[in-house]
Amino acid sequence: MTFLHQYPKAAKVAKANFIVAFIALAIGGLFGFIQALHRTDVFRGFFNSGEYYTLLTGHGVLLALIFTTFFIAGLFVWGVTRSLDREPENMTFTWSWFWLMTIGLIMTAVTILGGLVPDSSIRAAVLYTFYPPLQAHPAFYIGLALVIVASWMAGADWFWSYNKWRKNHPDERIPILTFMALFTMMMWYVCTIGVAVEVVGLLIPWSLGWVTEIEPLLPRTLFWYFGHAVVYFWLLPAYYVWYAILPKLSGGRLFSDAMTRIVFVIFLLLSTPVGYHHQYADPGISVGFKFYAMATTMLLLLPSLMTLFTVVASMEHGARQRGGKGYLKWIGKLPWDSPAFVGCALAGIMFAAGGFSGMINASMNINLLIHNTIWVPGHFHLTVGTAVALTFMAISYWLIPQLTGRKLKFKTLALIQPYAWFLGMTLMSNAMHRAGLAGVPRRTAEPQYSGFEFEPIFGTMAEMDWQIAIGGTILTISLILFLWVITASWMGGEKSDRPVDDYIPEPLSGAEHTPKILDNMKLWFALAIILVLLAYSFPLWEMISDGIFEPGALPRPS
Amino acid sequence: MTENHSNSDSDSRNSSKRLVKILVIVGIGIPVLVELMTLFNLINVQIFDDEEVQEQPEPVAEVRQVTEGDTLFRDYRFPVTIELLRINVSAQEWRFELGLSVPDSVDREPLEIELDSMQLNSGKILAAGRNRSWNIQEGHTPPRIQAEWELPNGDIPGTLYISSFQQMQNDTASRVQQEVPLGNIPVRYNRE
Amino acid sequence: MLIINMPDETSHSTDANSNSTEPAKSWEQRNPEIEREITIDEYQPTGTLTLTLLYFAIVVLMWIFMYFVEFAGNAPSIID
Amino acid sequence: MIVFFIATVVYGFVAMDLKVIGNYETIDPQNLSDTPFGTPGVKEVTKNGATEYEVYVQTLQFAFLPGTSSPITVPADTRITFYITSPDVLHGFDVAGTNLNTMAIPGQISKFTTIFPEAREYGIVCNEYCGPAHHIMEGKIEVVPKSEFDKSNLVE
Repeated sequence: MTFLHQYPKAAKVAKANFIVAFIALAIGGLFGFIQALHRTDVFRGFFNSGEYYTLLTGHGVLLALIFTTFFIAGLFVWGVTRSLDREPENMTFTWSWFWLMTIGLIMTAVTILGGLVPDSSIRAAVLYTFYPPLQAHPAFYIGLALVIVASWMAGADWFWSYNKWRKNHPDERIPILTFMALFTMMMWYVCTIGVAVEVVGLLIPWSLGWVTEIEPLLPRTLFWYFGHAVVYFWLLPAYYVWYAILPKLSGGRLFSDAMTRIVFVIFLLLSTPVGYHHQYADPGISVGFKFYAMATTMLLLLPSLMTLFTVVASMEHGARQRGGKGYLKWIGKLPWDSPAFVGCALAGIMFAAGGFSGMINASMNINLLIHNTIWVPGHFHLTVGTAVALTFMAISYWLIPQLTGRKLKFKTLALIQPYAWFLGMTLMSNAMHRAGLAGVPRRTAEPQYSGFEFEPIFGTMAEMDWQIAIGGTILTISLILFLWVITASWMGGEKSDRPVDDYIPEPLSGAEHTPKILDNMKLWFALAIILVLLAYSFPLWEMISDGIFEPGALPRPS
Repeated sequence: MTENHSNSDSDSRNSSKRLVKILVIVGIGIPVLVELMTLFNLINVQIFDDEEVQEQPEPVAEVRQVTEGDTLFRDYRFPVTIELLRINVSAQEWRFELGLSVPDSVDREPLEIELDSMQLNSGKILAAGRNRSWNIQEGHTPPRIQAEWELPNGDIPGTLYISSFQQMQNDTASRVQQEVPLGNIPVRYNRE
Repeated sequence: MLIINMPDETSHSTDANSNSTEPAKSWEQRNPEIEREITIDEYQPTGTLTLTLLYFAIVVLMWIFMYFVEFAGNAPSIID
Repeated sequence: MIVFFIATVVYGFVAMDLKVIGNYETIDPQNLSDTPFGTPGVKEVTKNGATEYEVYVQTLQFAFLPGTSSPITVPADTRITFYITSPDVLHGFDVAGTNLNTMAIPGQISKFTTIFPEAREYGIVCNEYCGPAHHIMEGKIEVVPKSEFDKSNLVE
């Protein structure tokens, strides 16, 4: 018996979410490949430099917002259903959030792709940060709003299941797979308030022409209120996999249930009041607020370092159970021939590296060295582009068989895929970081200027361009391998009652050793709100006290 | 893998072991090497090579690029001056504007100027299209020639091919073509 | 009590009538790739500690380099 | 470790003069002509008895004014205060290869002070996406030795 047979309704929902996620991944990945060749001047024949920004918007929105959100929805449907042992409460409701989210996605995608149609008036080349006064077609904003509202409904669905479960199990601890999902969603509720107010309250009326002027700093601030917490919305599901499934894939057990819960509580509390660290170079925000954001951001290192320890300790436990010895020799005993394990482990290593460049980004003044340079995409291709995306891909090798009842095909290709991703990403991101130190900007079609040349610390610009292009090509090959393996297994894999060993062993140190207060969701949610109010109420008031749309700027088409 | 209970013979087991070895060496070894080289180079350049002034290689002598105010057909009887060179961006359009002026002496002799084609930075060639030829004759002379092209959004002209049919010094009429490598073209947003 | 996938486990168990929340055999005992089971009391994550300290050392050294050499030596800077 | 990181940042901020910009003043982006940004360029001021310079820059789609069609010329080893704002959309003002890096936001004024240690040319890059020709938006700063600084190009 596998998940598909036990929970056929939930399996169908999870599969639908994964299909959308993988289509978004395929298109977004293709755009990324074209960009890698375009901006490095290796090949510019696909699109011209104006259309580059349409592709860039598509790459960002499809991967960072659509692929992640749909994959996370599928993953949580799987986890919540399984750990509570209940199908979703009401399938009409469940399918309605799925379809609402899909409609929103289609509206947004159509406005973006409209930019590639000659003479089209439907455009949305505003990048995934959509800073006004650059203005996109109203359907772009409405679609985004629908995606967010639908994701709220998805969260409500899981809380609904949890409440029903609680009635039958009044004294039990929240199962850890549900605990992590619910805390991630609470964090999501807190942080999406910002972008919802921005999109619904400011941008939709403005893009429809009901108001003409907009104050650019306010929406930008509201965006970043959401914009950094959203990275934790991507990251926490990766942590979810690392805590819940990776220990078992390594041959061991989760080291500590208590650590896991503490980490998720801290993320709920601190993810949102850090947004100003994206605005260190902005005028109109006092240094004091920037400093506060730096302090909270740095505190967020703590749960990530705790995760590093707990997850590595769980893997080490597995390695030692498999016969590993010594201080470091045990690493060789890990299952380096299992695609799901290798993907998660390499993603974790990349995250450790990305953590370092993240510390630079987060530190108020050194941030100016690399602010808005290609160092920043170099950083987040390590974190969201690998730690998250590679984990999602890897765990698909383990989840898809459970959801389809079919065995994985082409295991050799599946095994090559994460190694190829790791290699490609190292090459690409290494060169991006180095180019960023030389001052090469991000978000540009042609980083070559006529009046001056960049001076890299060592190496040459041409060499870095080639490294980015080669890395991007290897990544594309890896992506094709992934999509091929998944499609082939999904359509033609051998049917089996038990295509994978899907048993998850209990933690070494279980929930009985975990303080009960960690399960008190109301308490932590309230504290999270208070911290947000502390961080944001005063500066936001400062911005809107002279009028919400003042000082106003006129819209510019994208 | 744990789910793999197959009784695979030792051959395939060995070959899969070899594959993992290769993957680890290529997939993890090369990345580690790249990072170590980066670290070494960074520290080497910043800490040990501080006094060394990097000799910038002489830029390769570039073709002189033509900008506003420059003169075409300089060695001929009727030089043509570029008076306007800009790209106007508006809501849906990306419009290249070119303005040329000819000397007053054209009054006495006929002059023909033709814009042949244009190569964009993306590599595309735009043919001249309609109304790209001016016959400037005695009497009704526009002192200034203005032409506009609608370009694909985001593309910038790189080279202009322009020809002039004019009286040469020895009183024969002849067609001369000039290839004009365009330098920085200002791009401005234009609010209608 | 934390129950993860208990229905799956019991259904898979050879003893179908077993109602116990713990499987008859632990996961480790059923898994052919696992040589020995290690309990919480005998497990010392020394390797993890080694790796973590190594990582910390690298990060701190890189930080000092980035901050005081790359950044502070990159004048002009915003001084006011 | 976390404390150490924050401590280095504070040390750099306080002891090594590595600052970031803060809140200055707001401005009506549709009406810059009545402000000092109406005549953008380099101005001479006297502060605490010393000669300093102020530079008013507009960032627009797709040029720095001044900076793009003519370089911003300033003397070395002198305090220079930049005032930057945008009449249209968000832009970046990054002096390539240095720590001078700030956003230009319509309605806000970015103000920072710096000293250029040597006479040389610097490139200015717009590092925030500002429209379909974003990649051609560049400018130049020409730093000349203090003794050779020509004051005839200053604006009032």
